[in-house]
Parts: sequence; C-alpha cells; structure tokens
Amino acid sequence: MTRMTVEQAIHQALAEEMQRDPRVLLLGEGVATKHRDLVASFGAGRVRNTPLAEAIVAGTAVGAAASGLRPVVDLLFAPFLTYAMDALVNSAGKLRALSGGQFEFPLVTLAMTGSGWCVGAQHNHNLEAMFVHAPGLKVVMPSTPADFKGLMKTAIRDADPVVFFTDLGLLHQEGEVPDGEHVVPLGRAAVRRAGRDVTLVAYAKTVGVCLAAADALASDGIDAEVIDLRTLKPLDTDSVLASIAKTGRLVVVTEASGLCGVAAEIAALAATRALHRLRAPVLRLTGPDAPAPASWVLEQAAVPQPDAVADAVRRLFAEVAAVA
Amino acid sequence: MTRMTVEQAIHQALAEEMQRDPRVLLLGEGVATKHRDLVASFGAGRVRNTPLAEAIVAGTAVGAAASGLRPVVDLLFAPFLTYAMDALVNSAGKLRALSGGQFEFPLVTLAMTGSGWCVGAQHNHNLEAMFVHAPGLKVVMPSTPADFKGLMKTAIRDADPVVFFTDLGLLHQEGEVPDGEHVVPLGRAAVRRAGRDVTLVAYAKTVGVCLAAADALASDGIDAEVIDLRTLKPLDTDSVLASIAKTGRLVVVTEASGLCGVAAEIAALAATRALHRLRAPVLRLTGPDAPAPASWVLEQAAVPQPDAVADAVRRLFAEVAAVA
Amino acid sequence: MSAADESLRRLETLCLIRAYEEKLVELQRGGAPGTCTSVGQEACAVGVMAALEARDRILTNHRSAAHLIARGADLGRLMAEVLGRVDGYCGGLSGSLHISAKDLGVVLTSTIVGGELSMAPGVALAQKLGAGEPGGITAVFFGDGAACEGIFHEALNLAVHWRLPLLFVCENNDWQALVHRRETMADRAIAHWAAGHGLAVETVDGNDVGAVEAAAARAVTAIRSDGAPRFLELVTYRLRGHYEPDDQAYVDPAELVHWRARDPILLETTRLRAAGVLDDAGLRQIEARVAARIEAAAHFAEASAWPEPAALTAHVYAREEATP
Amino acid sequence: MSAADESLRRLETLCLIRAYEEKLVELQRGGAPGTCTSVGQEACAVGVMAALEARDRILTNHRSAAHLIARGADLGRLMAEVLGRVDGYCGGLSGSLHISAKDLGVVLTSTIVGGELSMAPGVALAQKLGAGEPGGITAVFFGDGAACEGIFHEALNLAVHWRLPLLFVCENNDWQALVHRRETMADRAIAHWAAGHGLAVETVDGNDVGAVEAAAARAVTAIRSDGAPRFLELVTYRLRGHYEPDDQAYVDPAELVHWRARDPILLETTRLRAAGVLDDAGLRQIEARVAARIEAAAHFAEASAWPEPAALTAHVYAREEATP
Ligand SMILES: Cc1ncc(C[n+]2csc(CCOP(=O)(O)OP(=O)(O)O)c2C)c(N)n1
Ligand SMILES: Cc1ncc(C[n+]2csc(CCOP(=O)(O)OP(=O)(O)O)c2C)c(N)n1
Ligand SMILES: [Mg+2]
Ligand SMILES: [Mg+2]
Repeated sequence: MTRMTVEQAIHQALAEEMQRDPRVLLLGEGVATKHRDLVASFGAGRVRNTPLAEAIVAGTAVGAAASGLRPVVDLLFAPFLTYAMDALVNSAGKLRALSGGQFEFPLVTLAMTGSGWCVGAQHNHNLEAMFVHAPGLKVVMPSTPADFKGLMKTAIRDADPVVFFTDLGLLHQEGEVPDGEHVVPLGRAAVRRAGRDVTLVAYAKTVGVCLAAADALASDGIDAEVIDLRTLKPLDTDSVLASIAKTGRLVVVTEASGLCGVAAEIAALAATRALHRLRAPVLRLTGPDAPAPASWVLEQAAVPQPDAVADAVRRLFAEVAAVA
Repeated sequence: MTRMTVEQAIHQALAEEMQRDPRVLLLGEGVATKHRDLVASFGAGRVRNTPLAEAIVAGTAVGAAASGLRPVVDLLFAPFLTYAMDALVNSAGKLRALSGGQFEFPLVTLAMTGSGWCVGAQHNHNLEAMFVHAPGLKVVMPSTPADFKGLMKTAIRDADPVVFFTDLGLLHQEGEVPDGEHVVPLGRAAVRRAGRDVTLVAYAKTVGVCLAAADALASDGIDAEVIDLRTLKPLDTDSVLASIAKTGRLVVVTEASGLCGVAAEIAALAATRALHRLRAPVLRLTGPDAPAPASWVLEQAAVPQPDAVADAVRRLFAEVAAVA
Repeated sequence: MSAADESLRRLETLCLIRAYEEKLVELQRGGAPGTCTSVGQEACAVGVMAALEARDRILTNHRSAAHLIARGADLGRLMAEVLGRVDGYCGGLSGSLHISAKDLGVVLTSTIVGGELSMAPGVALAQKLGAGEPGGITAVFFGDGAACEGIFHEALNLAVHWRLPLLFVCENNDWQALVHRRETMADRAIAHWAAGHGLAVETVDGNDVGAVEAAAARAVTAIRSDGAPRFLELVTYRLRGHYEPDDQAYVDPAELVHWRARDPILLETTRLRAAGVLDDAGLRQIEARVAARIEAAAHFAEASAWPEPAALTAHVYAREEATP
Repeated sequence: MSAADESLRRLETLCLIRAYEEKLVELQRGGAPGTCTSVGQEACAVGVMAALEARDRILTNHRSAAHLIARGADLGRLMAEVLGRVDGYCGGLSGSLHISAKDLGVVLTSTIVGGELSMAPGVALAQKLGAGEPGGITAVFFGDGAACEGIFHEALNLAVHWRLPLLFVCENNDWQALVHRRETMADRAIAHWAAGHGLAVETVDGNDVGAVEAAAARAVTAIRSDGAPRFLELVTYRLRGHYEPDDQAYVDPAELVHWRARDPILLETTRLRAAGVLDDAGLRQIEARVAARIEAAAHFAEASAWPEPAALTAHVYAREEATP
C-alpha cells in the first residue's frame, strides 16, 4: 500500500501497463509533456504528443487498436470528446459488430470532467451517459485512488473500447493504493458503506457526497448504504438490486444531469426489476439540465451537496410515515 | 385536410415557413437538389447545398442563428450528427447560458434514423437520447404526417435549438394533414388510443407498433392506452403521469436502446413520481445494446414488434395475477 | 506473366467489377438492397491494387466493390453480404456499405464519409511501430467529398508530421451523392489542398488503368523507401447514380456523354485492340468467363441462409459477460 | 487625431492589456480563477481592432482579453466576469474562458479550440444576407493549434466557396497549451495550409503593432470591396504560460530570451522614442493612467456580488416553460 493522489494512481497504472505490455502506447495533446518519465522509460514512439485534432487522435487510436496495438488516448476534457464522436461511437463502438467480429478495439479514451475548477461548461460536462447509451463502448468513472489504478489497468487490458472519465474534483484526493498488480474488474460496483434503511447510489464525486450524507443520517438513526457504481457500463445491476431488496428505498445521486442520465437508468432498473421491493418513491438528486457555470457559487449550486442528500432522505422517511 | 406522406408534410412545413419568415434558410448536403421548388421560390441564397462537412454546416447554422437568421440544417442521417456534436452540444446548447443570455439560437437540425432501409448502424442509430441529455437543446421525433408538419413549423419558430428526428421507416407513410397554419406545440404528448388497463408509451415508429399491439390486446379484454411522446425534450411528464394514475401499469416501447435512453427516462419518471400508482413492474421493450445490422431479418429483430409488445403485456397481467 | 497477359488480366478484372455491380443493380430492381456502384471508376481500383502487395493494408468506404474485387474478394461472399446473408464477409451485419475483409487486408471500412481517413493513420502507425507485416504500407481510398471533411486535413497533417507509410488515394469523381463537386469547393483539384501539407502529390487520369498503376507503383515504392506518405488524386467520374436506384435526373446529360466516351473499360479495350493484344474472340472469351463467375456468385449468394437472430448481439463486445 | 497621438493611444492600449492580465495573474495567486493571458501577443489584437469598425463582428476564444480590451471592453466588467461575479459581461456564468460582449460586437466566444472557426462563417453569412449592419464584416481570431483542427479546413473551404466577408486572423504564437507548434505540424507556417484554399494570405510580424494594423487594414478594405475572405497570419509568441499558474518549465529558455527581446510593447516604445513621439515623462503618464484604471477595475470587480443560484438555469432556454 502506498498513499497517493488519484492523479498519481492513474500515472502509476499507465507506467505499469506500458511496462507489462509493449503494445500499449499513450497518445494525446501534451501527454509527452506531462509524462516525461514515461517518455524516458518507453521512448517517444510510445508516448506521443499530438496535434490539436481530437478527431484524428481518436481515429488513429481506433485504427491502431484494430491493428495490434493498445492505445490509451488522452483527450483532456470531456466536452472535447464531441470532436471524437465519430471515431468513438461510429467506428470503435460499431465496427466490431458490423464486420461480423473481424476486428477488436482494445482502446482506452481518457477525459476529465466535473466541478471544482470553475472552468465552465466547455470544460466541465458530465456527458458519460452519452457513451453508456452508445453500443459497443464501456464506461468507467471511479471515485478512489485505488480504483483509478485498478480500473485503469483493467481498462487497458480489456478487449473492448473503454471511455475512462476522471472527475477533476478528485484529481488531488489522496488514498491508499495497493502496490504493483492491482486490478479491479469492470462491471463490479463497491459497497462503500453498508446500511439497512436506504440505498444511496452514486459514482465519482458524489460517492463522497453520499458518504457524508450517510454520516449525518446516522445521527438521525437512518442507516444508509452507499454504492459506488465505479463502472457505468457494463452496469453492476445485481449489486444495486440486492441493496434495494435489503433497504426498500433508493436515492440516486449524480453530478450529471438526470434526463436520460445514469440516474435515470438506475431508477429505471428499480422500476422494472425491483418494484415490489420499493417502499418509497425513488429519488433522483442530479445536476440541473443546464450548462456548468464558471462562477464558484453557481458551480457549487450545480452539484448535489451532502445536506441536500440528507434532507431528501429525511423527507423520504417522513413522507412514507405520513403515507403509512 | 390533404392526404400526404411524412416526406411531403415536412416539405410543406419548410415551404410554408420559408414563405412566412424571410429569415428562414435551408442548409445541407443536397437540400437544393432535393427541394428544387424551394430554390425556385426563395432563391439559391436561402436554399443552399453545402460541402460534405457536417461540423461547419452545423456551426454555420449556429453562427447564423445567433446573428438574426433562422437556419434549418439537414444533416441527413443521425450517425452523421457525430461530426456536428461540438456545434450542437457545446455551442448551440451552451452559449446562451454561458453568455448570460446574450444570444439566441433559433435553429433546427434535421436527421433521419431507424430501421427499414437495411443500411446498417452508420446510417441507422437512434441516438436521440444523447441530445435529450445535452442541456439547452430540444428534441422532437413525431409519428404522423400531421405532427411532422405541425412540429416542424413550431420547431422553426422556436427560439431554442431543436434537433428534429425523422424515423425513416415512416417517410412514405400517409395521413391526413391540415392545410396551411397547423402548429403543434413542443412538449405536448398525444394520446393515440385511450385505455384503462395499461399505458404504452412510445414515439416515432413504435407508436404504430403499440397501436397494433393494443388492437391485439383488446381481443383479450386488455384495454391499452397508447401515448405518443412526439417531443422528447421538453417531455410531457403530465400526460404520462396522468395515464399511469389511470392504468397503474406502464410499458415503454422504443426502437432506441434502453440504457440511458428515453425508455429509461420514462421508467424513471414512474419510479420517482408515480410509484404508489404502479400495480406492476414497469416494462421496457427497446432495441438492443447493439449497432443496427444491415441484414433485413436482423434489422426486424432489432425493433420491438407488435406481437412481442402484446405478449409482454399479457405476461404482465399474468404475473400480477400470480402475485395477487 | 507477359505484359500482354497482364493487360488482359487487368481488363478482365475491370469487366468483372462492372458486371458484378450491374448484377446488383438488377437484383436491386428485384427488391434487394441498393448499392453505391463504382461504374466508371473501376480503373482506379484495379490500377492501385496492382501496385500493392499482400502485406499492405487497405481502407475503403461506401463505394468499395471495385476495391474489394480488385483485391481478389470472393464474388459470392461479397454478394451474400450485400443481400444480408450469413455467408457474407461480415455475416450479413454490414450489408454493402461497410464491407471489410480482414483476410484480404481490406480493413475497417467505414461508410461515414471521412471515417476511412480517420482510421488510416492508426493502421499505418501500427505498421511503422512494427505491429504489422514487415515493410507493409497502408492505402486509403476516399472521394472528393471526403476531402471536404475536416478529418482530411487532420489525417494529412498527422501522416506528414509523423511520417506514416500511408498512401492517400482520392478518387475525384465530380460527385458527392446528389451534389456536384463544383457546388462544394471553389477549386477543381483536391491536390492543391493536399500540397499545402508539403507531401508529394501526383494527379492522374483515373480512367486510364495503366497510368493509375504506374503512378501508384511510383508512390508505393517511394513510401516503402522513405516511409513518408504520398498523395494520389485520380481524376474520374461516377457514371451511375449515387445509390441504386437513382435516375440521375440532376446530372447534366452533356457531362455524362463526355464521360461515357471516357469509360475506362472502353479506353482499355480500344488500347489493347490497337496494340494487337485483344480481338473480338478474346473479348468474347473474357465476357463469357466474367458472366459465368457472376452467375455462380449470384446463385451462391441467393442460396445463402439468413443470419440467426443471435447474430444481432454476438459481436458487439469481446466477451459475452461484457454486455450489460 | 494626429498620427503621433494615434501611436501613443495604441501604446497605451498595449500597456493596458498587459497590466490587466498581470493584475489577474496577481489575483490568481490570491485564489482567483486562472486565465489564459496574451502577454506578448497584445499587438495582434490592438493592430487588427484598429482596422475594424463598430459594424463589424468579432469572434475569439479562450485567450480573449486582449481582443476584448482592444475593442473597448469595460475593464471592471471583464474582471468581474473572470471572478465569476454578477456584473461580469456574462453575469459570471462564463468566467474567463468564453467571454462574449454582444454590445461590443464580440460574439459567440468559444473555448473549444476551433469553436470560433465553426461559428464565424455563419456570422459572416448573416452579414452577406443582410441580417447585420450594412457593409459589416466578421473577423475571427484563432491560434496555430486551432489551425490543426479539421474545422479550420472546413471553415476556409466554406468561406472561400460561398465568398463570405470573413477575415481569418491566425495568431501563430508557437504554442498549443503545453505543446510546441513544432511538435504538431511539419511546417512553421499556417499560411501554406490556407493558401491551398486559394484565398489571399498575408503573413505579418505580429509583434509590430503598426505592421499588423497596416496589413489588417489592407485585408479589411479588400473584403469590403469584393466580399471575399482574406487570411492573416500573425507571427508572434506566447511569453507567459498557457493557463495561470504555469511555470513554463517545458519552455526552451533561449526561445524565451529571444522573444522577450521582441516584446511588442518594448518594440513600440523604442520606435516611438526614436521617432521623438515618446519620452520618459510621457511613458510615466501612460503608466500612471493605466495603473489607475486597473485598480479601479479590480475594486469594481471585487465589490461585485456573486450571482444568485437562480442564474444557474435562468438562461438555458428562451422560455421558462421550455425547460423540462
Ligand atoms: C459524414 C457523412 N455525411 C454524409 C454521408 C452520406 N453520403 C454517403 S456517400 C456520400 C457522397 C460522398 O462523396 P465522395 O466522398 O466524393 O465519395 P463518392 O460517393 O463520390 O465515391 C454522401 C454524402 C455519409 N455517409 N457520411
Ligand atoms: C477541442 C479542444 N481541445 C483542447 C483544448 C484545451 N486547450 C485550450 S487552449 C489550447 C491551446 C490552443 O492553442 P492555439 O489554438 O494555438 O491557441 P493559443 O492558446 O496558442 O492562443 C488547448 C489545447 C480545448 N479547449 N479545446
Ligand atoms: Mg465523389
Ligand atoms: Mg498557439
């Protein structure tokens, strides 16, 4: 175990996987500038700064992935993925199936998003749901340094294209990270706090929000379970359903907006496969259907906060009491 | 009233709106070739063939919209929207808010999608949910010739950017269309068939699928209500909730895949705001999490069919009986 | 093989492509899916393929039949794919628009205009980094329309700056679906855009198969020797419509007359007759062999079974458990 | 105003921009959001703006302070925007990265590299079609990095082919965030790419404010006379980091020394001294006036209130009922 930040955990995973597999290469605007040690260890051929041209950078990664390499491409901020949508959605996500399985696309696309830097909606847009909706892609968005390392390593080893999101609000958060070989399987959620009364489902930044809310609720005698999805696709539906079966109450908390978001998918999961277990309406606490603002106060107002989550849960219990 | 196809209804709406408002112009690859009469009536300046460059075509429409024009831009097939994502998602959808309301983007983007032509996933991808999830955009996807005309006219008059999807399977479908001024408000669903026992929610092609299923169910004594969403954003939540309150059962039927799709949003709506009205689990019948195949048999298999919908509803009633 | 025999073989391939596509036109009239034919452009495919080797990789687009056949594709499997049958190169999932044949080195076909340009540098990068067969290069076929897409600029810049073994083959056929090239760009030549990137550019009569082969051979030799990309503009013309059926009502008849007189098969036949290499009997023999192969292919394709519904999701993800 | 007074006014604007950005650097050290400064590039903005008129429209990007101030922006409102306050030009929603000021004609600023290029043709098209003020043209400022994006190619082709009154102003400052231009393109000049499109291109010393103004005036006059686009490449250098704070550890010190000696303010001061237009006293007066304005602006900005939470959703859609 070593204590390190999310940023360091990502870097360690990249370094270990490049060491382990000579097919792994890193492409992106500034990757060689930011990871000088990787250039030194693995050479300029495998750690390549690129022109500012997200479409061709992603497309090149797709072509290389189908040709025997395992590219990791850093596209910086999530809104810039809009330039790479054809490569990711139409090529990486579809050509395996359209070709009848002739090609594989072992490719990881990195992007940052989330509140914390006051950079506004063209750098901060939690659009991960767009990729969950797209066929053939997998989507990862961890919350702890250990998971960033473990899921990054798994994503790089996976045979399918993975879009790997980093909540920039977590970049400098520290935690214990297992040394060396530490892999976290895709599609497996983590129960961050066990509880009997209500299930709080979150990922990335809002996992911490839910844990804080759970502490507050504990003093009111409400025992909340907190689930960190970690992988958004494939979704760990079993873990979510098992928790609902236990608590009978579901609150989904995301920074991304709710409409057709991951919060909608989790609520739909409950409505379709756990209806008879639900003792109260499902709650969605999400970011608004609005571009992320730059102003600090507005940026904070755009993200569900612990108090809001705790209050919502309390109202949930109050209502149910009223109904009963 | 005049009987015409969806294709003709769209054309009539375009012609009437260009006649009504000199600020309306039509841009896109082939629009001047396909709408020769509009070129003749309104001139080559307002009906412009463009280079094959969806990004600049959409961006130009965004810039023109903010500068006093009302562009309608035809990007042909939905998967081509991936080239226009920055213009639509980062510019049209965000710059009104980011600028503190300085600019308006009265802009309509047209795209076709859906099964019926065996063209495969790079021409057929029901990705409308991606735009529902994006802030600042409105999304329309009608099912009848009259609505295509009425919603197209409203979309062109709306002050916000609208992404207008046409299910290509409906293009040649005929129906009665009111002559002249016929506008259908955005955000208003239509009850296509009133029923007491179960609510079938659909849009575009699957509205017809649900109506066919409803007829089959009627002979089993199951009275299905069929709701055509028509506008996917803003969503007419009241109509859906009112119907659920009446029937207590919800089945959502879409050609688009379910994960973070409109089907998820409707199911989430029920779980969050109508839980105590639900007498049975919500059902999602959607396209698979797979690229649309070209082969006719597979293309048909990828879309919910009337029999499948009817059978699912029957099972729903059977289960509930079993539970009770 | 003697130069004369070589020429006759080339002519037979030209005729084979023409007959194959005309057969599909006939099948389309009978209800089969439409296709984008390359009638009039066959010399581009035959000439360039003659200059490539088995170790090389090829990317193509929606108008791929000539490229595939010139590369030696099995006509039966090609036709089966167009008909959506299980024996097609992609098991019927692709249909005509994105046929890849990995065993022929024809990889990652995309029907998104510019999609082939987006992936080609990655295929060439893999070759440069030693992942492909030693000494192999990549050839990417695209149209004048694709050259209007931004990805054209990004691909050229990356290929030149990274010195990738990539041959750009632009078939400038004057058409971009229903829009004439002159409506999309001020200049007649794509070569001027390419030249701005500082790579070697050659413009050739794309209807003269010998000239195309000679120019392609020069370019391929140069790429193998110094590893840098080259650009070939083939000036040709699309004699049939964009996608069958297409009445070409939008085409200037005089232009058609002009180019029909420059039909590559006519030109080559005339040349070989004048050279005394071909006579009526020889031509009849070629036509007979071609006709027999086309009939056999059609029988094979029409006898091929439809894919099983399971094929819909079988190839979306590498591992079954990966699919949500 | 006499030529001498003009020169002194230009110098004062150069100094004002420098002082404004250095003040923001100081505020950032105190915890304010970072900014992309244009230190070293001020002459580009001042020279081009001097050639534009009130009826013209301007698009800029993330590095916009110089453009806005040279256009006459209120320093207090600019600074308030950077600090996310309610009196900012965008009410604090934009922050520094996408500041638009419609009343100044600085419209549709995008921080997506290439975003300004994507919207500029639409603004110019509106002018061409008579939606703007008579005779107005559009100037779009972008960097060498933006020229690597595909949208650069698409925008040039459209502007040339549609003959749009658009002035392309490329500030080639050798840097693209943390990556040197030489790592992203083979050529030093953007002009060669532009010239391939067949429009008039001029390359100018971007650190010589007089030369920039003269070249811009020539281009603007030409555009107004024949309505066709022009391209200006301004050769300059980014003297500070990409985004504050930035230690420039990745920058070659020799390169910095070389360019510091070519600081546009230094060059202009020297020129004016030599011309006998400026002396120590005059310079001190300018510096005093500038310092006073900066302090006043900072006081205004820091005294400005934070936006109300309602601002988060107030400007997303045109009508309230439009928001879902
Ligand atoms: C991004 C995108 N836009 C539009 C289309 C529709 N489309 C298919 S082929 C074609 C014409 C392409 O022209 P060109 O690149 O010159 O190739 P050609 O068809 O002439 O061989 C068009 C517009 C598409 N498939 N992809
Ligand atoms: C599409 C996109 N990619 C990356 C970024 C991150 N970024 C912001 S500015 C910048 C450098 C842009 O370089 P250039 O266009 O030369 O402008 P300059 O910063 O030099 O003025 C980068 C990479 C972005 N904002 N948008
Ligand atoms: Mg063409
Ligand atoms: Mg730069």
